[in-house]
Amino acid sequence: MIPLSYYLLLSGILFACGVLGFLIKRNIITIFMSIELMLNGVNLSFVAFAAQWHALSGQVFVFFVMVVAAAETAVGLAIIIAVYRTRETLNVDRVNLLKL
Amino acid sequence: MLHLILFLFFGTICVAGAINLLAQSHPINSALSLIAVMASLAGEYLLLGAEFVAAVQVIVYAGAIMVLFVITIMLLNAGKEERTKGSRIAILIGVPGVVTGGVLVAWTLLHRPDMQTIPIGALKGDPSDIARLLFHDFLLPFEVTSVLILIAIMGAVVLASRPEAIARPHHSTAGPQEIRELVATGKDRR
Amino acid sequence: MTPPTLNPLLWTVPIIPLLPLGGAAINGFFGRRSSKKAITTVALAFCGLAFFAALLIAASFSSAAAPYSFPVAHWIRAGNFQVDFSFYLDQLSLVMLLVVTGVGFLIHIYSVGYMWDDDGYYRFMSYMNLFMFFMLTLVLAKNYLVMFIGWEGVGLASYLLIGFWFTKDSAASAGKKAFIVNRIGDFGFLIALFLMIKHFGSLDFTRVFTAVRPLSPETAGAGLLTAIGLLLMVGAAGKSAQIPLYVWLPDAMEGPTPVSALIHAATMVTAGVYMVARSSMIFERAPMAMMVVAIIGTLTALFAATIGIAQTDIKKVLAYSTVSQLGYMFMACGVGAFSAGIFHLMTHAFFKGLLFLAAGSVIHGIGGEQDMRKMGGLRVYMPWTFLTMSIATFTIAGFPPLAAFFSKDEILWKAYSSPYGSWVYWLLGVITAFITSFYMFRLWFLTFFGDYRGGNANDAAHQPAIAHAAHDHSDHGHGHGEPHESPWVMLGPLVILAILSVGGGWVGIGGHFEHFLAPVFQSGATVEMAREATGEAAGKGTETLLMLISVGAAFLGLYLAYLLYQKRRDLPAKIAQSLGGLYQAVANKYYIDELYAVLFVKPVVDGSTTILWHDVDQGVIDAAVNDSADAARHISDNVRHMQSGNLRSYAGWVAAGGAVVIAYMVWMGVTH
Amino acid sequence: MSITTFVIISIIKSVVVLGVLLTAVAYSVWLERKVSAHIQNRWGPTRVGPFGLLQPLADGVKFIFKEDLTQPHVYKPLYIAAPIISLVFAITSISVIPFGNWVDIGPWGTYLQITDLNIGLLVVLGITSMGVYGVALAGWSSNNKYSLLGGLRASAQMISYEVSLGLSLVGVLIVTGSLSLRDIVDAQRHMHWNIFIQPVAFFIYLISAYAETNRTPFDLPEAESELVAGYHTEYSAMKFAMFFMAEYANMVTVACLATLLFFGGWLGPVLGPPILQMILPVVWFCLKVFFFMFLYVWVRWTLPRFRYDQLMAFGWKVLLPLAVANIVVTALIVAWRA
Repeated sequence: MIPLSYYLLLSGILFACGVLGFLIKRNIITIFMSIELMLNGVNLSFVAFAAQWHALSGQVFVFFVMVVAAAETAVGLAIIIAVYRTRETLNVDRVNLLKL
Repeated sequence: MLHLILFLFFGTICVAGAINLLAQSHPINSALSLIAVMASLAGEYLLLGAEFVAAVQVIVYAGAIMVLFVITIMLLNAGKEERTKGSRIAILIGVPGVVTGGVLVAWTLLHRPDMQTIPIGALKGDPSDIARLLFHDFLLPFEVTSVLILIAIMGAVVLASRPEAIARPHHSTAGPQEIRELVATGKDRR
Repeated sequence: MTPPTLNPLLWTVPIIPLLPLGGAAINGFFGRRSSKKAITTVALAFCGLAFFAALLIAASFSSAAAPYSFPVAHWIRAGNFQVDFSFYLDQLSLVMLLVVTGVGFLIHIYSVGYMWDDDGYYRFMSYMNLFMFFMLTLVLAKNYLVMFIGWEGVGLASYLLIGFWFTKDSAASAGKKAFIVNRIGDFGFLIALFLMIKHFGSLDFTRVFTAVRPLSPETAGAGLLTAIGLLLMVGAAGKSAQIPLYVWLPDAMEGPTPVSALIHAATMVTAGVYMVARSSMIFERAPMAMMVVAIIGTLTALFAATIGIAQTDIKKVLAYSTVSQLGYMFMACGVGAFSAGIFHLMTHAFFKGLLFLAAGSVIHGIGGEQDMRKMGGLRVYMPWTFLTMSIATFTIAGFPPLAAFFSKDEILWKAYSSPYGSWVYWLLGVITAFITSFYMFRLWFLTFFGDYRGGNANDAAHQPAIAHAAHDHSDHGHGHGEPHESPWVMLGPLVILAILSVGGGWVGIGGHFEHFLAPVFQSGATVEMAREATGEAAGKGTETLLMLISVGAAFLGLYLAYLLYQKRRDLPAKIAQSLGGLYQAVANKYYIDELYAVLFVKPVVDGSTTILWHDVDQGVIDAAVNDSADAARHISDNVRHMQSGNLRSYAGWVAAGGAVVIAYMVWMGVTH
Repeated sequence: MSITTFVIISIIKSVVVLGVLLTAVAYSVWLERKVSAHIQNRWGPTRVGPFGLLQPLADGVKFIFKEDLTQPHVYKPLYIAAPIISLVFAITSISVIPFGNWVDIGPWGTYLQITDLNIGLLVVLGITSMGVYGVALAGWSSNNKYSLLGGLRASAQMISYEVSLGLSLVGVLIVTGSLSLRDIVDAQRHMHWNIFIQPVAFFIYLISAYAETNRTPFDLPEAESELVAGYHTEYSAMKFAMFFMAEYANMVTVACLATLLFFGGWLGPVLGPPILQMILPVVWFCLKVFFFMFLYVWVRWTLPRFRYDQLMAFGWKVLLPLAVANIVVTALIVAWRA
């Protein structure tokens, strides 16, 4: 018997780590991984809340999140490959032409 | 008690993996630590009773998505990331923002009086029940996501296939060339 | 309220105003490309049709059934206040209808000849038709608001036509002057309308009058009615060029002569008189206002007449005489003799139109020259013009049995006899009559007698450029300044108007005209009674006496003019010398324009320039606009750097924003 | 039963199963060598022990005593971790495999299975899917173009065929309606083996399984003729042995899965005294698994190797549509029955 808030806290930590990764990492692929990390944190909170409210739909949502994550990964990685082909770098700081 | 121990066990792996993801400079290490995070998250799901979710988490996330990451890293032969000073804002504004937000959320969570405690395996995510939900109540979203997947596949194929592979020869050289010129004009910070 | 047994012909009334409008539209839109013949056909056809329709209506008009009303459309429906777009026909409107369409049609014909060589011919015709439309709307209106439309519309047409030769500064500024001065009058008129709406809840003539009828000078409503009356009089003074708003009319002579004839002599300027007469119900119950009207009319008549003495520009003389004649009409209205006023309005339309057309013919004949000192002896060159002009001159001077004799005499008699009148009005009126006949014969002698003083065209070189140009390459070939008779298309109207000027007054014999208009003017009855009361005592004797006196005044004027400008041509200069300052004052129109310039124009202009333009517009409004634009540019110049193209910077902003949102939510959760 | 006995029994079961599995792995190597020799008309190992039965021991000793070379240019942590990952996941997947029915040992009784999860099948799939990392990381970390190519091929091929493998199982799941391997087996009583009900699914599963385990004709990752030895080119001695064992352990797992899903697991004629009744199911199970192992070897020495593009084309353009069609047909039939 542990309070639900622990799970939520864990998910929050994971999410925060994801955001931090987004902020401090330079490698596009790593940044993309941090996005996945955020998604996982959200999934955990989904499942936790499902346990709290005894609503299985919370777990079903996780599947949708996973599907979206998979699709996003496929497209995102393809984009990364295309970017690498054109810019020959994976460093986001060097991929900054889209500005005023 | 057992619950708390297991939770802490998996939780520590999770947090350690997440932090390692940030700490590691080589993407492949980050990827592996992320895999560790996902595997231990599957353990958390098991603790919450969502066994099916846990299995799918392992199969889809750890087994498929992360493999894609690893393959990409191997394909592009990504090396250690270079420590460029690209953005002060991210450090000066973003990080404090994240920290404050996280602290606030943690404070609220810990100071909530009516936060109930849950037993181990609180809600049994039986595959058949989930299937019933998924194919009865959430049928339309399910179909929509399937369409989404299809579109994503096509998009990925189009994007990743080499320009000359797609029948657009005039498109093959122009784009990269001019971008290289832009790079050559010293637009990028070094 | 239209009886079913209404003569079908009367249903053409709503059509009448639309006819000139159609002509104006066609000429205005397609005139530029169509031939002058086509333009002429259209303009004359629509205008003539209107006149024809007016004649038919007059034929089928029965005083028994009058007044008729013709609802056209709902216009404003706001709660219990409603204004409909509807027309109204009674004896008064009928008279106005006939005058406007008739004289207007003649002047249209005339202007075909006069304006033929002008480049803006189609423009001119279109404007004229437009004016006809608005004037007819004015006279046929069933309520004050529709009347106001016509009122403003004729103002617009007048502005367009005065400034017709807009490349000439004087013309353009004259147009502006007329417009602005009229705005002052409209200001009064509008406030009067608001007062009516507030207190009578309607603008419809019948409703307002039924609401006014029970009121009497003794009752509390008097103050209100006085106020309304005075405000209406302000409007009328503006439109009809009465003191103190007459200053625009002389300048309006910058327009082509047909315009002066149609708008500034025959029709538009009389709109004020018409409006006052139409509002007789209100004025009768506001004796104060009546007195003001009478005084203003009398003073204007005398004042303008004196100015007329010293003018050398032929059209200016006629303009001031117009002002003075309008003063007569207001005098009539002021003493409650509305029918007399309208009578004089009609005859004035005839002879003053004739005068202007004749003057125009003269100007046309000698190549655009307007200065009488450069004329003279023209009777040999242009006999027809001389003939008609003479008739007009004798008419306005008030020689029996010409038209103006009857109308002016009527007015003078009413001014003397009516309960509202007094012998002062009569005396000033007679003096004015004397001066009128003097300056008119002065004009007559200067123009047609003696020998031609107007050298050749080179002397006329300083004349209005456009008019000059318009006449230079005309086929009449008077480039060498040889005076010549005008074409018949111009002389025809002159002759017709001359006939009218002679016979137009006879309808007034025995008070037929007055009886015809009686149902419109309740005062008709009262004045009848007044005549029974006072008149019988004085009896025919007094009337004839007064009549003889005024005729004598006319003859005196004639003799004096003959003496000064025919026999002893050296005298005027001497007199001017001896009079000195006075003469200068009169010659310069008593410096009224300069006075106004100092009193009103200059302050307004300076204030607008310094305060409104430099301080308010440039200092506040423009500054605000420009500064805000600059601020936007500077801010965005700085904010622009947020879009560094660096993904992580964006993520940083997003994270910060998320933190703010979380903080807000937590705070809300804590406080609530 | 109390927690302690549960723990004790679990430990015993794990140890036994591990020992059995490793032995099976070792002797499947011996089996392969024998069979391939006989297919090629040779004798195969004969010296060490009767029929060379002790050959696996000799191999093990040899592996242990070989020098363990570690090239300087490899990325060390992953280079070392890779074989361990492969072996661990390969062996772990056996933990949910039931290889016998309920047995009574004195006062206690237990299922012949380390643990029975009602999502056992998914667990197996998940663990095997994790196995790909071993190969991929090995190929990448040993900084060698052959290894890299092998690793890329391996991972791509495994992912591709994992899809059709999973889909082929869906048909079975629709029929049996459970994810627990035990239930699946119980659903196949009275010779209602899924091989008869889901033949298409079976063949798809078999082919995908070969690809999953990188066996001929899908052994592209270690194609000797092209990529020296593929992802384990740089490995030697025990590390190499780990890959080796992992491969055969995977083969065993897949064989067990095939047995359980399509051939009725331990079901078979049971007769005789109780002790025999306890043994026989295990015997049946082992026989069926042995058949599959033999099939593996047989196929390996019979069929030639695919070309890589053919491999991918086959996986995506033939197997996947087939599996989907199979699912649709099965679902329709079940719905029609119900």
